[in-house]
Amino acid sequence: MSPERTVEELPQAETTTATSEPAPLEPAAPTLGELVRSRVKQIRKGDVGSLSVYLGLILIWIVFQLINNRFLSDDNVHNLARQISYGGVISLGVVMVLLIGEVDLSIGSVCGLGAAILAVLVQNNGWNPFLGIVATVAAGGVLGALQGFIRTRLNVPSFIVTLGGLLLFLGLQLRFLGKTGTILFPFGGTISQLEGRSLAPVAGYALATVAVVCFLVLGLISRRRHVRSGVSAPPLGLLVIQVVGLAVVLFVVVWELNRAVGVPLALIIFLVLAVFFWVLITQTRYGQRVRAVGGNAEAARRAGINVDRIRVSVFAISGAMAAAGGVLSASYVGAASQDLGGSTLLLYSIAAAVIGGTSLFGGRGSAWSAVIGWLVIGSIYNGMYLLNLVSDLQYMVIGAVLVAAVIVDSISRRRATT
Amino acid sequence: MSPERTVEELPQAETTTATSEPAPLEPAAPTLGELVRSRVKQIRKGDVGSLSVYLGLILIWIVFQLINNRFLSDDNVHNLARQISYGGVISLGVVMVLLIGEVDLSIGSVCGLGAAILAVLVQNNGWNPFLGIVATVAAGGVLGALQGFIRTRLNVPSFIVTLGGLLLFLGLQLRFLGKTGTILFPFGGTISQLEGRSLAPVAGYALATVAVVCFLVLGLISRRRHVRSGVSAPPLGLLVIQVVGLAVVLFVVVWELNRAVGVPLALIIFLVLAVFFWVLITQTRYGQRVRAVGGNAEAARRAGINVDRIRVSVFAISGAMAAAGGVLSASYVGAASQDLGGSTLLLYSIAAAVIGGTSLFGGRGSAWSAVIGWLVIGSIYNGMYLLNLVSDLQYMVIGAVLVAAVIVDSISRRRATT
Amino acid sequence: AEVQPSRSSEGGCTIAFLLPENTTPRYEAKDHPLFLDAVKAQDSSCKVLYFNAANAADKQQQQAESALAQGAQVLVLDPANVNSSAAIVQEAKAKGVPTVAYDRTAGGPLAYRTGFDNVEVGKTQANAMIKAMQAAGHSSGNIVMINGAPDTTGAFFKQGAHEVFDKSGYKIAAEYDTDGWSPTNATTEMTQAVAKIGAHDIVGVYAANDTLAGAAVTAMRQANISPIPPVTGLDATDEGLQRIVLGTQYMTTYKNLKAETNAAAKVAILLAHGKPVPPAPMVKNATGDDVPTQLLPPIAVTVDNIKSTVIADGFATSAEVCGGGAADACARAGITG
Amino acid sequence: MTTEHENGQGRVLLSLAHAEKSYGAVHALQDVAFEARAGEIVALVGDNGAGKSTLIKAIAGVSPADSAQITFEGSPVTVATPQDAAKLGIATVYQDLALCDNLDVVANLFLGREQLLMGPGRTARLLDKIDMAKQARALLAGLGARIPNVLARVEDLSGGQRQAVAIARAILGEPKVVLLDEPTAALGVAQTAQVLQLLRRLKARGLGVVVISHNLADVFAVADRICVLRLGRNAGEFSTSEATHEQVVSAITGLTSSSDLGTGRELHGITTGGDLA
Amino acid sequence: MTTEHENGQGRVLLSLAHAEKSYGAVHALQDVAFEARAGEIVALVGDNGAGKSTLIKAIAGVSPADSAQITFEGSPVTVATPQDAAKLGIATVYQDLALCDNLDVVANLFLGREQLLMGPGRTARLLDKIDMAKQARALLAGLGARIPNVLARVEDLSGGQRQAVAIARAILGEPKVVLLDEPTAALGVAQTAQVLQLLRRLKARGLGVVVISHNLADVFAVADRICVLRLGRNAGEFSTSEATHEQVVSAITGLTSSSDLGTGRELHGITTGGDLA
Ligand SMILES: Nc1ncnc2c1ncn2[C@@H]1O[C@H](COP(=O)(O)OP(=O)(O)OP(=O)(O)O)[C@@H](O)[C@H]1O
Ligand SMILES: Nc1ncnc2c1ncn2[C@@H]1O[C@H](COP(=O)(O)OP(=O)(O)OP(=O)(O)O)[C@@H](O)[C@H]1O
Ligand SMILES: [Mg+2]
Ligand SMILES: [Mg+2]
Repeated sequence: MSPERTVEELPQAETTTATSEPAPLEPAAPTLGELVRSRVKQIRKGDVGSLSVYLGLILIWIVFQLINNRFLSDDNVHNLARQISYGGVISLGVVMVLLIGEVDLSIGSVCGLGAAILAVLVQNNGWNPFLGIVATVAAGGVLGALQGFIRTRLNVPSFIVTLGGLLLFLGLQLRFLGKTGTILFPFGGTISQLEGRSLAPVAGYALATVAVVCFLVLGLISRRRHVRSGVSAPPLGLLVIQVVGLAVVLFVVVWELNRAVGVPLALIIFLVLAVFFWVLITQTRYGQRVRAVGGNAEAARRAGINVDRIRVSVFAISGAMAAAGGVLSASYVGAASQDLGGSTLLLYSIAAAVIGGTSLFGGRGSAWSAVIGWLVIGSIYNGMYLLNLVSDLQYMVIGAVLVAAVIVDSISRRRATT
Repeated sequence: MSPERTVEELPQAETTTATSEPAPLEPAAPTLGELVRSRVKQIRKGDVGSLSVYLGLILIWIVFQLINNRFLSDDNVHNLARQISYGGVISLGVVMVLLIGEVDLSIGSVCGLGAAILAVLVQNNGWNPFLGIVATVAAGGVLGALQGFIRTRLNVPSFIVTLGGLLLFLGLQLRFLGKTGTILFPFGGTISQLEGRSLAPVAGYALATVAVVCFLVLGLISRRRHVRSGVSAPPLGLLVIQVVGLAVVLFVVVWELNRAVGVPLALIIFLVLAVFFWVLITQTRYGQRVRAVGGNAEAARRAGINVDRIRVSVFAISGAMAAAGGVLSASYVGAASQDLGGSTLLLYSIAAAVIGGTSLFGGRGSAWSAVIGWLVIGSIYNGMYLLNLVSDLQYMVIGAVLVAAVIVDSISRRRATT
Repeated sequence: AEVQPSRSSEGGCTIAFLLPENTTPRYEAKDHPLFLDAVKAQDSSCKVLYFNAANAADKQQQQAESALAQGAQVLVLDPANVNSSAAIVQEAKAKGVPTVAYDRTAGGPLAYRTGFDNVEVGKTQANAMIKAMQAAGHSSGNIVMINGAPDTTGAFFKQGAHEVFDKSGYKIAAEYDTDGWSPTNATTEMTQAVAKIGAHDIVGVYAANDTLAGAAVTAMRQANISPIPPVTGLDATDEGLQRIVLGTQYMTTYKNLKAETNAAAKVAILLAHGKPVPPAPMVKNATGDDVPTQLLPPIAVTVDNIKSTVIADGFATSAEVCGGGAADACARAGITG
Repeated sequence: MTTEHENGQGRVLLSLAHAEKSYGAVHALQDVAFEARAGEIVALVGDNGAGKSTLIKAIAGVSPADSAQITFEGSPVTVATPQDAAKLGIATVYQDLALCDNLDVVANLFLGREQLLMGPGRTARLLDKIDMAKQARALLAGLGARIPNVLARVEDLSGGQRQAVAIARAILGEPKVVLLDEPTAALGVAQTAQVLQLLRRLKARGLGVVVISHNLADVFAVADRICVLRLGRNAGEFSTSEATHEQVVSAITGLTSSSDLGTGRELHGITTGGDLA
Repeated sequence: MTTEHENGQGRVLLSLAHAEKSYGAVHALQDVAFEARAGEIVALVGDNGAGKSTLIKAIAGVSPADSAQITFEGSPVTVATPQDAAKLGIATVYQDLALCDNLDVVANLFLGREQLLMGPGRTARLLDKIDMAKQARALLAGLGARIPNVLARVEDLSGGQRQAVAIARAILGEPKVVLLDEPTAALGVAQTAQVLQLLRRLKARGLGVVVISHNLADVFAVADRICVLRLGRNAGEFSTSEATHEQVVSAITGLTSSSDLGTGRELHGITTGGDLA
């Protein structure tokens, strides 16, 4: 009896296979067409934000423009840019939290508390505004980290910890704002001028140019490294299309905003942060580990990743972004008030990320989902104001349009796959 | 070469094993001690609600009673019973939704809308109150089913669908309530007398007796079936302990409430529904399938379960329970008003289920978590109002106590395992 | 920008009417239609852009921006947040659009203000309540305060009421701020106040408006308190007036909204046409700007003067007040028949 | 043991032709044909990624083929959902087992065909947990599975215990055709033998049995017929009694003669990869 | 192939004594002792639920034993977390693979020891995706794994492809001891052979190799020593060159002599279970 024989004979046969018929480890460098197809497929899986939610967005724009032709006017686009920016910044933090499969209900409160802290520091205690902003964002980060700490060390569900945070920080916000409930940032002061300050038209174009050139150069460098390493590079055609597409979008947006007053600082902050988070999530070690924790926390732990540290850091980021959103919204309203950052902002900030394609269950999401998601929500809201509806109709229309926009997305996805 | 030999020889060896040394398929009938230990372990896993959250609850009670000795007075316990009941009914629906791993943000709005529908039917259109209640609950079920339908058919994340629902139903609520924003249920009418109506003292004791006897009889029947089937039955001692425990709790509660006005109908409705859902989830085919969908939807699908139908039905249940909660809260306030059922009620209804041990990620949860969770939240709120704190402190204390209660739970769990 | 809000090029005028919230019935039920009527009556060529901020300051700011983008020539603003409204006023001014503060005051360089003195409203309520308590033979005892939302006018009412109560000899045994003016919360607040103080030891209840008063009354009736101690209110809602007739609420505070909307519409139309506003006394607002201010007096309404105030003004009809089982009581009070 | 031939053995129960399936760029099944006969064990073998699981899932209705002609007991059918397959009498053990980790062993075994109490309990759709537990014990004992407690949650079981549960699940429903995707991969020696024995019994009862395995020894031990897939295509079919081990290996790997053997570099990635030198 | 003996072969690398572990009522490890030596392949065998995976997880720090004395290279150590194990140079292939389904193959391979770009990219902790992809290709080719695209997500891979990724992951980090829990369970014939070959190479390089397998043929083919667990206890240790197949089977099943064989009812559950009659 020698059962092991069977096995013994096989190795040679098989190792030969590996040489004589090389395993198709990587197909030959894909063509442009193939790449576009597979990217589209990937996007559809909710990876880089849903492609077809753009369809819903464009539909919303067309409908509102038909109803009121001021909708796409330069002034209103300028308004829209400012209106989505503070929520957008908050949603960037939400994307990170959702990536690790957790939830942060405190962001609305941290936003409001951030505004209050800024007001107390700058208005009541005469701090330098920029120092105040840094301190506020740092405070947000600390509060977030604290919640993350409780979440991980005491193993309390994040829903409960951050619900507690929501209430606690709301209380602090009220307390900081004192009896009057509001601290004003004087009109014309640094803070109230911050988010609405617009770039000079030339500066806007210059910035867009820099962005496009950076993208092109980095793309070329990556190509060269691919080629050098013998790893099949994406086709040059794709890069060209991407660069041209980016350039067209950026310049049209800048042109439209320049027709009003110029590109508002709020939008620039939001977009720069979005790019930062995109790089963080997709290109850095940290981002990869964050996604790993969201995908399979146990596997990440077994791979030697300090899962708790990742979680705490993500909650810190979420808190910091919420506080940053608070700074921007305080600047937008010109005051820190009790009603800043409530449950509506909370729900919309999460909804934006989800609409943009980030999964609520961890591991899948993109920084762009914050941008596209807030474009959808912001456009619906902004368009609603052009309709002058009474409250009840307002709610109904927003709810219906929201669901409709996501259904358009879902249906177009289904059509493409069947 | 006959590699199959090796395998061929084994069967006999092994089948023998199965006889000569029977596989320990089921350990001998467990003793009472073993059972208690394993039940404790199971409970700790968040299955039947967290045992040690009771610890947190008792702590809360002690603290509030020390601060204000009216806290555990008969009148205030009566208040508490009524204050937790409408939210509790809503949370029962939440438990079902969480069990299948979804979320329903519309419950707050459906609650408010339910009150509005009831008011329109009964006050404005003169319907029979009980017919009106049935119609309201049915309407809630239809709205929930509709959302479930969109969720499953169009594959839109439930967060977005139900956020849309939240807004849409809020709009409908405002619309139904008309310009004045409130429709009163005249004091002394059927609706406003409903939830606060108290059972006669004797009836309260009678009800408690019936409950205990039912529990005992069913327990004995189950034991007999175990014995007949040759399946090891839980020890008789356990049943005795359970029956005595249940009897003590029920009679103390009834006695305390009878010292006030009697057991309020709201509490009876809530507890009867909780028992109903407990049976539904743990003892019926439907409940088992619901848990299967939450545990592994793909496995459930492969087992031939109509996953979509389960999902739609669960959303319908959630909607119906939210509307039922709306009926109770309308009765509590004596009016259907615009503020009934907002985002606070939404967050607390979900939080209660989570505090009670239901997982946000599907598959694990119990109807009792709604009861214990609302006891925690309701006690905090009730105590806060007795302390009469200003708003900002109120929020801070509630947030802190909430987190502290859950941390007590978590720490006691950890101590027990290490 | 292609379409600047141009003052004279269009024939008509565009007025933006920005209201703060939708929980209190008065705004969408009374202010909105009354203002539309007033504008229509005074200059039918004017278009009104209507907004409701649902209690959110940033939302109101977005609405104001939207109004400006739609070419509004004047903003009539009832601020969601009294203090932070300065940003809206300033942004509008920067675009050459004047702002009229309506009902509540606002910050920033306002062109005009019409409304009520809200601290005075609180004093009116408190004084009326003390009068009733004394009439019932209680010159001291426990009172409960159910205030409105602290970040709205509720703060001013509370301030005014406290100025009276604090030196009155009554003990404020329980006091709550009610976020969002929520009657649901108010019900629980009153329930807990009863649990705290005891059902028979409450001599009066200050409720900041009629909605809260209704909730307080419900809670007391469910606790089997009888007779109901004096309860205050505001806004002269139909339900409130009915309770006054039935005797479960002592008073409500009546703001003559018709007069208020008429005044606001008049000023807005003048400003929209680039004409000067009528003279009014200058008052400094929170940001220190001098604002021509026209304040109307609040009126305490009890069962004795319902007929001569709200009904006489056409603010409510006797049919509305006396519906739903209040007919007999109305007849007894001399409101009908 | 002897193979009996009774009730219509050899009759084609299930056949599949021209099956096609793509996952994006990966063409997982290309014009695949396959047959299962009553009273016969057919083994489906092939390299990793050859498309075996894809084929099984297509037959089971879990992820239907892009196109395929399926006939069952002679008549053409469509199998678009797992319910369709269940109605036809096709039961499947999946490679990923497809168990609900949060439920206990009994619940997993009876999922989708739960037993109800008699009398009023049936009307209320109450589960007969006691009877199911009893049956579950007997069933698992028959597979020689070492499962300490049938009320344990599946997530607490060892790999082999889980696999035993999945197999027991499949044979519970009185199927006509059983598909098993690597059913013994995680099983112990004894349990494997027991499962192979089970397959023979199923065959003897006239069922069609399809089994995927990488263990050629097992395959030769139980199968009557071997069907080979390679890179998503049919790559040969053998009768176990006639074929040799080597022929099957050749078909799996795509090397047609044994003269190619024994020349290649060994493990070239290991010897050349810098990290592993 | 010949086994070379160089750098300190036979030296005890890792030893574990008096290991205890309970899951509630289940006593999964009871006073278990175990050793891994440099340049030696030791097989860990036992029935389903015998505690093999539990033992591996205890050594890997994934779920530490309730109590145990572990020594590594002669000095006592505590392994409380996976990081501890990684620092000592212990790499593990888990039975459930422990891969992140949402990440691509490259990311999974390098998880926890990602390679960074040079220069400013390193400061910014940017990943060197291109280089990692290149290495991944080489590594997987060396295992003969058939993975169409190293940038595919792991969730889209077949069972065997996933297992190949898990194995590649373990050998990437230059470990001193490799623990493999049923590494070939889902692998094809060719890939299995390749992995067995890999184990021999690891041994030749002086690593300690611990492999769990239910396939005694494979075990006898590669292992130097066989360590048997039964019901959570040590149940014998054999040198492969001296032991017979039957002895090992006896140890696994707990039947000490072969005279017990061949008498029992076959598959009593199947023959008695009503549903299966
Ligand atoms: N959901 C999916 N998405 C994309 N590709 C897939 C998917 N499922 C399988 N594939 C691919 O299809 C091919 C066939 O996979 P399949 O699972 O059928 O292989 P298999 O023969 O069962 O292999 P193994 O023996 O390893 O289990 C593989 O290349 C695999 O990567
Ligand atoms: N997390 C857990 N909770 C409770 N019991 C567990 C847990 N993990 C394992 N067990 C039990 O411990 C025992 C040993 O399990 P283990 O996974 O070590 O077995 P194994 O030898 O690896 O078996 P297999 O060959 O089937 O993989 C089994 O009875 C199992 O049911
Ligand atoms: Mg497979
Ligand atoms: Mg194992």
